[in-house]
Amino acid sequence: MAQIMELKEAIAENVHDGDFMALEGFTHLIPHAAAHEVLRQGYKDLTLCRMTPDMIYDQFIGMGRVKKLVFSYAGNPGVGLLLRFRDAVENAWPQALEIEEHSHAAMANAYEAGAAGLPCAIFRGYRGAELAEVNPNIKSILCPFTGEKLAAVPAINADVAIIHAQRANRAGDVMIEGIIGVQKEVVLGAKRAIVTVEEIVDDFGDVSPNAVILPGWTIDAVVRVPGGAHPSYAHGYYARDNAFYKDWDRIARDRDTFLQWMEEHVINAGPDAFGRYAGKGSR
Amino acid sequence: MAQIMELKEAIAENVHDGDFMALEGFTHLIPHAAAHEVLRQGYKDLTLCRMTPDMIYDQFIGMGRVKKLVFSYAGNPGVGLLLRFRDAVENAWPQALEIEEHSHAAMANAYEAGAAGLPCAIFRGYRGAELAEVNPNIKSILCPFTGEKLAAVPAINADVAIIHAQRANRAGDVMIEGIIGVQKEVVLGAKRAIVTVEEIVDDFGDVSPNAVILPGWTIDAVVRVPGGAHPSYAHGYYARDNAFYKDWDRIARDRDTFLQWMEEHVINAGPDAFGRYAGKGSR
Amino acid sequence: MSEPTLSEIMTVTAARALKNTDVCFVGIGLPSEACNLARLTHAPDITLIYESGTIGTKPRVLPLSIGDGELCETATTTVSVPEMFRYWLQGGRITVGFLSAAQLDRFGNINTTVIGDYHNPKVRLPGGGGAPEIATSCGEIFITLKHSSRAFVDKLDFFTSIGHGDGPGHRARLGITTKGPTRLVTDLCVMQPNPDTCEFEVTSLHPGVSRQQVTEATGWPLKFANQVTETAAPSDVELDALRALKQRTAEAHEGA
Amino acid sequence: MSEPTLSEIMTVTAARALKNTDVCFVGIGLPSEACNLARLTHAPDITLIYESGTIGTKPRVLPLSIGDGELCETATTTVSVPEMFRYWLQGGRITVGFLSAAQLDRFGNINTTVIGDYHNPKVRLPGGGGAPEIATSCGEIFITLKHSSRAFVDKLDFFTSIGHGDGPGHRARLGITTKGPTRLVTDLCVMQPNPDTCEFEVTSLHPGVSRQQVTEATGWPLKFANQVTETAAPSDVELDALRALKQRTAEAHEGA
Repeated sequence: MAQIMELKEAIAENVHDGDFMALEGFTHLIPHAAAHEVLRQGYKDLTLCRMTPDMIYDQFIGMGRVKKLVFSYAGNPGVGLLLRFRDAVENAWPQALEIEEHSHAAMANAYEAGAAGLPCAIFRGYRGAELAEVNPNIKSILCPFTGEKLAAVPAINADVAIIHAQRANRAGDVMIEGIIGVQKEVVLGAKRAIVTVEEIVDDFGDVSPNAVILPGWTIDAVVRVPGGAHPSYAHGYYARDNAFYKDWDRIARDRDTFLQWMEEHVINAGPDAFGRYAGKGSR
Repeated sequence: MAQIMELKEAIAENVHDGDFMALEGFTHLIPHAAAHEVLRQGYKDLTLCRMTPDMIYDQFIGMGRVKKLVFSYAGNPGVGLLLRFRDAVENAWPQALEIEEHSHAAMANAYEAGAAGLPCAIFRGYRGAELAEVNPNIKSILCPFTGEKLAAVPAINADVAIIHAQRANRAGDVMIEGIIGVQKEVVLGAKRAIVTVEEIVDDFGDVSPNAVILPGWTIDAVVRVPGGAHPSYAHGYYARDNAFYKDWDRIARDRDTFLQWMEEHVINAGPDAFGRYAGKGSR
Repeated sequence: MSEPTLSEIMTVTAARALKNTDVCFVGIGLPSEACNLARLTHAPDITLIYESGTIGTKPRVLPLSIGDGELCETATTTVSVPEMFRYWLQGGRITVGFLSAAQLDRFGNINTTVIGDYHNPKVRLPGGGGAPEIATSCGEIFITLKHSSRAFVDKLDFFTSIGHGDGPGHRARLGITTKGPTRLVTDLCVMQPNPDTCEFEVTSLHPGVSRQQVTEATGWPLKFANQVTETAAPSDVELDALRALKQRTAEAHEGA
Repeated sequence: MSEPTLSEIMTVTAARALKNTDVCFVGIGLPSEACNLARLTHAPDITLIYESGTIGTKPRVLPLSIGDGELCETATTTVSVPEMFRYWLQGGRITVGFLSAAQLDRFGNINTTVIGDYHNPKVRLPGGGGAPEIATSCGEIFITLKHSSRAFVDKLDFFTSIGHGDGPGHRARLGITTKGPTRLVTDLCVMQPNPDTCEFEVTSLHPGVSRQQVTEATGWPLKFANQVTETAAPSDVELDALRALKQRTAEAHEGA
């Protein structure tokens, strides 16, 4: 049952060293503020799972908190490579990084299977793709009706899932709108779930009966963090800060620049820093 | 690409004798007007597929149009048994009826697999259930990661799907709201799809970006039939006619009463007969 | 207020088995009546889920079907039917599945498919619907139906959904990890599975009901628990809530 | 209007390959530019789909990422990512997948994963993302990228997604029923697979480009079709639309 609480407390209660952790949001609603709090609290040996590790995991990797990364596209979307990730894979800096790499289709299906309580997902995939030869977690089954060979991957069930959403109500129900990615799946598939939101409202008002809503009893902690997705965005609240994504390429290129930036903007900052990016109704 | 057309023409162009046909709508938005037009045009030897055959298929069965029925719950929900279906199964009246029977979970998964272009669906089901012994289309696979035995059923891909929805726009995009059942899945899984709607509007206005919308290019024919779901209902338009569902028990109990009712209300009627049940905004 | 009928005692007693924190997958008919009564009395925050996709629904009147508009209009959210069966039922999120039956055996196995032979039935019933997977995916199962020797049979004509199968260990052998039927409420008594044999035995008799009455209405050699209590009578609050609910429902269904 | 650059000819030529009736799965970068140009010129009704879940999107400016807000705000509908990959891509509803590449071989196989050894890479690239299944699920594949011998290689370092594999019949042997890459547009030429060998060969040269220039920018022994035409130059309308799109995009991304 969702407790409405402060970010510090939500992370402290639900994250542990060595956790299998998934921070999701497909370009949209990436939980940057929550990620920063996890970094501040110093958790390490994490196995991080995310379709697009992106800037948010580049920070964990560059800070040496990640043992293993499960992913399907490790770029800075539209900008270029993910430079702290590169440094870890190519040079083991600041430490070696174990990787489990999939295609988007595989991970989307694996999250779906995780939410559905199945041990694995099947799909028509990986045909002629070399990943199937380097990742032992890609197997296959034969359709018992047609004999067709289909790819199989294990379901994703994180120890803790963290997402960002637009709104929660007082009961802790969470509503998500726009590019909804795998938000529902990662929460329903996880043992524990934290949701940061732009606003907590009395009720959602006159929304569609089919609005994407996670009932409060599927969530452990709901935290109000206005602007908490920045530099990602919140549909209906504020736009993606594309200029910042471009700038990340410069920040992450050099180890010292990166560490200084992290010290100043993450380690010595707090969730309030995100407040200035919040903006109801702006794009 | 959806053509906006008249009901008569939509059915004539897309339905054929012997088709594997699925008219869906889980209690809500059942396409009764379209079903009546199919009956009027006299198609026979149909294989009918539907989770809850309900009154709508009771009519096809009683009129002798059905060769085979694929289903998971053949009752008059909340009222009792489905009497024309019973008469066909128990007494082969007016003709023998072949059946393929599943659980709801199996059929929901099979529709999902049909939409997803897979040959089969897997799920944790049918454990200790005798249906698995009488239905050869229930098989199993072993999870290649855990060894767990999971049930498998073939995907459902109808020759023609028919659904009812609230609204279409001029481009033939269709919007569905409320209890959405397997509407999206049956359309995306079918070779051809017909959608009857309460209204055709210029645009959907300010709806959620995640509203359930089937783009026009996934549909063959869109037909305006106000009240076309009666005695089922259309969320936001008119309520379920529960009294009529109760009355169906009386109508369908006797073969002659049934045939007379069909003659009067279906064979010698037209889609306009549904207009009087339409009602924007009423429940 | 008039005395409660046995039917009313059945519904009230079934409702009492539900907790405020339960997430309940609701079958239509008697289960729906009991679940909504629980919500309107001691369990206001109970989450009721109907297989039509409606989650956290709070209908003012009882739905006739599993997908009446009222269920959607009062729900927290409404999802597609595939999502309902995949994420919510199979996902293991349901604490209690509440079922009824046409035939039931001593192990809580259920038949709602046929009377007679499957391929040549005497009476063709509706079939399982959601029951086969409800019976295995929910944390535990409550069953409610009226007592009669036609319903409480020695041997099922068809095995629609599993209860305790042929007894201890059967569920586990099939890879089922949930509890199965833990409580059966009829219009005569409450029954619970014997911890050693898994066979349903009477644990409480409704006020004024005799052992003989129950035994005669049961098609198998009925057993009674070592301690058989009397079912606590419905309170005025419960009875009032139930009668008002049924009254509202009758009016709404006539007026439709 | 100033003369078109080779980059502009590339985008215009890539855009022309798309039809008004196509349903196109759009990769970010050059493919997105070409697809939106097609939509803004000769193919106003083309359906553009981005893997973020946005279906029928009509962005006013080019998105920087695959999930910019503009894509959702202008879409017919936005679905979840699992639904996107299951119902829309795997469901066989896409006529054209439009990809780019880091490395490409003569059979249109693509590498976007690593330069060097997978387990000990010289350069770790982003990886496949949606490409492995886009390459096999779409009706056909168009590819666009700039010509260079570093990109057009004799042998891929990693086989991220399949084109024609090792030649005729390879896709069929893997159970793939779609066409694979049918068209490759670079900043120097247009290439199409030879119907007998499946090897990409030059079918048209952009205005002012010589055979030698293309051969030198290609890392495998390049072949030319029997008939090599000159790529039709961009029209003023096309060029105008492209330049305005890029101008709007630059302004929007700076201002963000």
